[in-house]
Amino acid sequence: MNFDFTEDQHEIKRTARELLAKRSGPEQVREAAEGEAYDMSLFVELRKLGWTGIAIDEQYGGAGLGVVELMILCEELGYALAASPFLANALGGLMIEHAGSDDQRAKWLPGIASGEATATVAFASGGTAQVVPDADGAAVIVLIEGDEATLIARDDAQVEPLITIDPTRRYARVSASGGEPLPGDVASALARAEVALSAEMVGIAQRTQEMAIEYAKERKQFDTPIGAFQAISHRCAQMLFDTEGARSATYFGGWAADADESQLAFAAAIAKAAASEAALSVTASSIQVHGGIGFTWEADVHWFFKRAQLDATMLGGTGKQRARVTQLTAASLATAGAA
Amino acid sequence: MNFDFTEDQHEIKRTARELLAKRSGPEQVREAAEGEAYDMSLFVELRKLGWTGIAIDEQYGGAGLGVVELMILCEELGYALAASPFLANALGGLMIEHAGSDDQRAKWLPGIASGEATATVAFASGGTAQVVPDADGAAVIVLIEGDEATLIARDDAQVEPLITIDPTRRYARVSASGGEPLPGDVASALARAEVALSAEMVGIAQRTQEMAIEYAKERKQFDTPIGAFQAISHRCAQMLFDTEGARSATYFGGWAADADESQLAFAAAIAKAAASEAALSVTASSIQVHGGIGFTWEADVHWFFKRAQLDATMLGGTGKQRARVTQLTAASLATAGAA
Amino acid sequence: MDLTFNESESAFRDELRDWIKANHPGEEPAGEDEGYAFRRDWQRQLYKAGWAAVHWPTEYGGRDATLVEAAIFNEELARARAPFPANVLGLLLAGPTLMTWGTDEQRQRYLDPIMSGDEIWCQGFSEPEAGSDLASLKSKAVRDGDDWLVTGQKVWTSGAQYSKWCMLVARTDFDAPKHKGLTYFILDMEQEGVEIRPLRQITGDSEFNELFLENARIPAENVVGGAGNGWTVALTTLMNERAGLAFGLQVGMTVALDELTEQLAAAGKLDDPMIADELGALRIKCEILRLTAYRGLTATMKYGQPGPEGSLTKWMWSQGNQELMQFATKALGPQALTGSSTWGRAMLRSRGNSIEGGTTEVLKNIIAERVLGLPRKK
Amino acid sequence: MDLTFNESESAFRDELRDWIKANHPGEEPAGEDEGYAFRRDWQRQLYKAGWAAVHWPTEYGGRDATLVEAAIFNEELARARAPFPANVLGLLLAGPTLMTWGTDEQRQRYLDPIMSGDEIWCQGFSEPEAGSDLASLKSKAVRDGDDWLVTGQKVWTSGAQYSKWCMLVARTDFDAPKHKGLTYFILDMEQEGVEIRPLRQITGDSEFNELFLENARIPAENVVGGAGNGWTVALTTLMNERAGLAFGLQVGMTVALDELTEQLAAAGKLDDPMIADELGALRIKCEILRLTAYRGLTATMKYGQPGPEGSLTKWMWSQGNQELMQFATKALGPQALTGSSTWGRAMLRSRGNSIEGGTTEVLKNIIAERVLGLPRKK
Repeated sequence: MNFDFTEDQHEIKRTARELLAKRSGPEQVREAAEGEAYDMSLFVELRKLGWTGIAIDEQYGGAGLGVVELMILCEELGYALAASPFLANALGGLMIEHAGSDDQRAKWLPGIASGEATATVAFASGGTAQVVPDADGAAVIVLIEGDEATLIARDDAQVEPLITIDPTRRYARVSASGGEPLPGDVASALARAEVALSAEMVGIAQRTQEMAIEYAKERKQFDTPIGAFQAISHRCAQMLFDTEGARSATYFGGWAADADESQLAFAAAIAKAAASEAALSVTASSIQVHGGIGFTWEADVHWFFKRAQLDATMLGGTGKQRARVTQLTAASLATAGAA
Repeated sequence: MNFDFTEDQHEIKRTARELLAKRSGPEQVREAAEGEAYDMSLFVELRKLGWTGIAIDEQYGGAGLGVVELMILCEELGYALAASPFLANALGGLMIEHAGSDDQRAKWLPGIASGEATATVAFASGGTAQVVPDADGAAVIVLIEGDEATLIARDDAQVEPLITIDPTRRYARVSASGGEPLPGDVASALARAEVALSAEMVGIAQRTQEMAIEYAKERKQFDTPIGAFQAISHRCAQMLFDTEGARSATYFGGWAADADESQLAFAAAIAKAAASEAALSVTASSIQVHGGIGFTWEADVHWFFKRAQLDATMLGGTGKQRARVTQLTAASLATAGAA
Repeated sequence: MDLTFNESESAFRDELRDWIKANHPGEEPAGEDEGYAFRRDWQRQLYKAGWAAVHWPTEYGGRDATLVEAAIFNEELARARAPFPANVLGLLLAGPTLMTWGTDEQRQRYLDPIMSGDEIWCQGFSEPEAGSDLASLKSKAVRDGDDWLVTGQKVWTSGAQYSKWCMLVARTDFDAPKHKGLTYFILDMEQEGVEIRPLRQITGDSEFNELFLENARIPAENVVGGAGNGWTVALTTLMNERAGLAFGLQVGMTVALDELTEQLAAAGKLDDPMIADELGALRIKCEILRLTAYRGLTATMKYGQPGPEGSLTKWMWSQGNQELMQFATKALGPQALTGSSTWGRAMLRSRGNSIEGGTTEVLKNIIAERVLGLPRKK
Repeated sequence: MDLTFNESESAFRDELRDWIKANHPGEEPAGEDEGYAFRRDWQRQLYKAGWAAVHWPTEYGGRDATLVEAAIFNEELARARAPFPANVLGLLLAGPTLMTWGTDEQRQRYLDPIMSGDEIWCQGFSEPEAGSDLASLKSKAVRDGDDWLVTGQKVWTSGAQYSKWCMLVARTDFDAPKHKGLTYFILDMEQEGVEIRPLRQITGDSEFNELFLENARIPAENVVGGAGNGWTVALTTLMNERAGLAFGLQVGMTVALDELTEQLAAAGKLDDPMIADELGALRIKCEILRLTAYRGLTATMKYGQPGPEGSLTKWMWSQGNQELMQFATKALGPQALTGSSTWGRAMLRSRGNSIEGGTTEVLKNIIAERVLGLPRKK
């Protein structure tokens, strides 16, 4: 039992934190958001560092590391609120690597690993996915409908760029008919994607928690730092509670993806539910701690709040995850009882 | 528009508060609870004062006042946590008066009004109601199953007294087959009963809120009255929020019962939902404010907490009420849209 | 207890309803300036028909409406989806404050243009360093002959760019304790010493502004309620803010919830028990807000002040409205967060509800100390 | 990262599991005294097989178990529904405190009887006036020749009626500041100056007692960690309380949640989407508690202390367990509140979770100040 990263994994985390502090600081995020366009040189840098292929098999040009390493990067990218198509590409890559055929892998994974021909994934209904991250710039789009997933080349899909409340990321509506089914285990590929997405939300929660605490130490009202008032300090403690809980669940998901497939469905469901709720509540709470300032465009906390809103809806909301958790535990208790 | 009691109604409230402070103080409640038996002299006194018949038509020996006056008494009885079969009798009386036939009314209401032959009511499933207040001492029991209500003479029912976590009231399991259907408008009679029950819970919330505030002013920790800490003072503010909200809804229900039947179903549903939630949360919160003391048998707050638990489940829980509120509003919006 | 409107209240409502029907200006045009001009025209129309300031005494051109009638006014406007008058701060705050504290000359001079919308008012209370702690404000006014010269910075000044006058509180005595030494002024916005910068919110809109004052000049006769009495006068304004605005906000929440219910019904989502449950919970909160607001009105009319429930409506509204908007964007699906929906922006806007007009934390302090009598924080 | 047990952990678990299977004492008898005697016998059985104090160093008769193995011990006991040993406070608190602060003579004298259950220990920290504010305790100890004489009152002393020894903190220096001037004693409970009165809880049970001390005599050699050092020594006990108990509690919550899920499944209620939803939410909280507890163990083993997550488990557990019990009584219907069900009583008991062992309010203060570095309340 060792619920901690390896030294190599810690090193990945440190490196990512340092790099992103320089390359995706508040000014850069703001510039991308206000310009409603990515700083593509950042993405190029991530590609060159091999981040885009971190969890992709070496035979396809990836680094061959696991979901845990990908999760570490996603958390740091969320912490930095990096404006890039990294996450969507990673999620699409997980779908194709873990549910695709050999041919599909061979065709698409090299581009995903290098970041030169990116992927994305979304839930669809009747062939249409309403809000898909980074679909317009993608080479390949995976649409999940019910238990099936379909792979669609960008050119075979209708992609209609959208304005959303989250200008730190590009979104589009995607419609397609046809496409190739992914023949493999869609559920387990999706679970990996949920874990990576959860990690981004853990990073978002962590960062906005830190912003709130920092502000609460500095801002004075009634001649006292507001962090000395329990209304504020207990709210900050609640942020820690939510963030750390989501982190525990997400890391469990990462581990299960790499080491114990039998627990993956359960772990991914609790990760997605906990991380969504944490990101939503911590970002909202952080705005409240910032008071009037937090409600202004000039403060940075709203970008995180907005990203959290979109992330939480991606790949199914909390309600779906809770129902799934109950199903899975009831089944496992019934099995244990029968044994 | 006048959202306040009449002078007569205020007078009923004042009288009830004063009388119950003397006749149902903390010691008397404790004695009844620990002895698991009512102080029947209290009930006799309430009967003599005509409280049992307050909302029953004069032709049956009642005072012929409305649900508002009954509600006022129920709130005060909840505030005092009076140990008596008053509430169950009143709820049963509302069912028979508003959904019974003339014969049923003539047969049962005089005994209910005088308190000499009391009634009760509960939800049943397959002819059995699991937890019925004051069934053992009742003369007549109304069982509601689906949209139907059946009237059963005590002697025709199997009544099995129960121990519950609330020793301030007597409960029993009731089974019966047959009985006479109540031919009238069961839903609107039930709505009146829900309002009266809600009023008891408003009284419970009010009293435990006051207990918490009083304790928070006196108890010192870290050389400061604990009520000066926001963790406590904001919790007390939340109690006011919950209690006053439940009161607004319950009074609306009382008014609708007496003056505007068209709003009664809606008003009763919000009253029951809000009063249940308020009673549950305020009593739990009051225990927390009292700290270790609040967890002891010697403090009085737990009697209220326990009563609230049983009250909240009576006549259907919050989930049912919320669903009903949505149904009713959707229907009324559809009608308004069509008009 | 009578939760229906009495005869005169009904008559008031019917007359108003008929008038709005006949005079409804249609939908507000896009664009901030266009919208403002539209609401200003609408106010002029209300003014001509005697509807602009129903809650004002007849001697000042109002209808001497009761609190209930004033509530009806807001309800009817909201239900008809008619705009609110442009000079809302003048009508609800500046006017009543001048009626209480102003000189005869001030009333004579300012009230009618407030009502007609000829002169718009804004409010200069908050400062960057004095948010919840209003009494610690730092803007200073010094005497210069018969005038005062004010220097400092204000924030959250809505409508400043359209305003002729500002209700300004500044420090005039630096030796007095915090709450003393403040003075309430009427500041002419049309002068060199006043600079207005729009303050962008997280929605991208700029409802508010920052105000930079540098030796802005105020003649001595523009002091309201006497020098050094600014804290007390400002409290009058704030009390009016809480009482007057709550009712309109409640109606706004009802209208939004009705709309959401209709949209979910149309999408066939009311059969989902989880959605029906959450929607029911929100409806209950919304009704409780409405009922509690009416209880507060009755108490104020009968006893001169609201009961404990009166302190709760702002909090009920801000919490309920935030939950409503968060639920709406969840229940309607991610499309609600796109530009083709108004819900996403409304949800963002709602984050300000628990901050603007007194943070929920400060409201709870006030309730704990003034309503519940708990000891003051040390 | 490896969330499975490694080879030696697995071996530990398998050996323990086999042993419990072979030696399970069956169901605990009704009646408080009977139950206690039963758990004391069970402890003797564990002791003889070397399982009583797995987390103690081998030199004191333990197995030098790692934190993970100690967690496994609690998990396996709970999963097998075997009782916990009677002398839990001796094993988890008194023993480790003596190992850190005790003299060689004290360790020699006290540790083995703690492990065997021959001598039961209780804890005398809390006082009626000093609940969350432990440092303000008023019990006083004065010198009387070579002895100390203690007078005062303690509360929340569980197991006092069965105890030979009490970990007692009393004030020995009245001129020193609040946190100084306390001394940690080993008090012999079998003497005239000690009176025990059962303290009844809202469940009707008496898990706890009040302790009335009047010139209770303590020989000087029974001071632990030196006179005036009581606050520091007591913190060791409290740290052990938080770390040691959290794991057992987490397992208890899982067991209860499994039971509830099975009962609801048997009643066909899992098809109700509302119930499935709330049950899922509770399971998520329960799993997060388990995972966070393990994260804390790993951090403690690797870095000597838990990370920020280590401060959260008591809070997570108390909140989760209260929600679980409230939900259980709601979902199972009113029968769950009757004497024929154990859920009603468990729900009542759970109200104490957010108070015992540090109120949630105090925990949040500690987190805010020590973990987040926020300024201390004034």
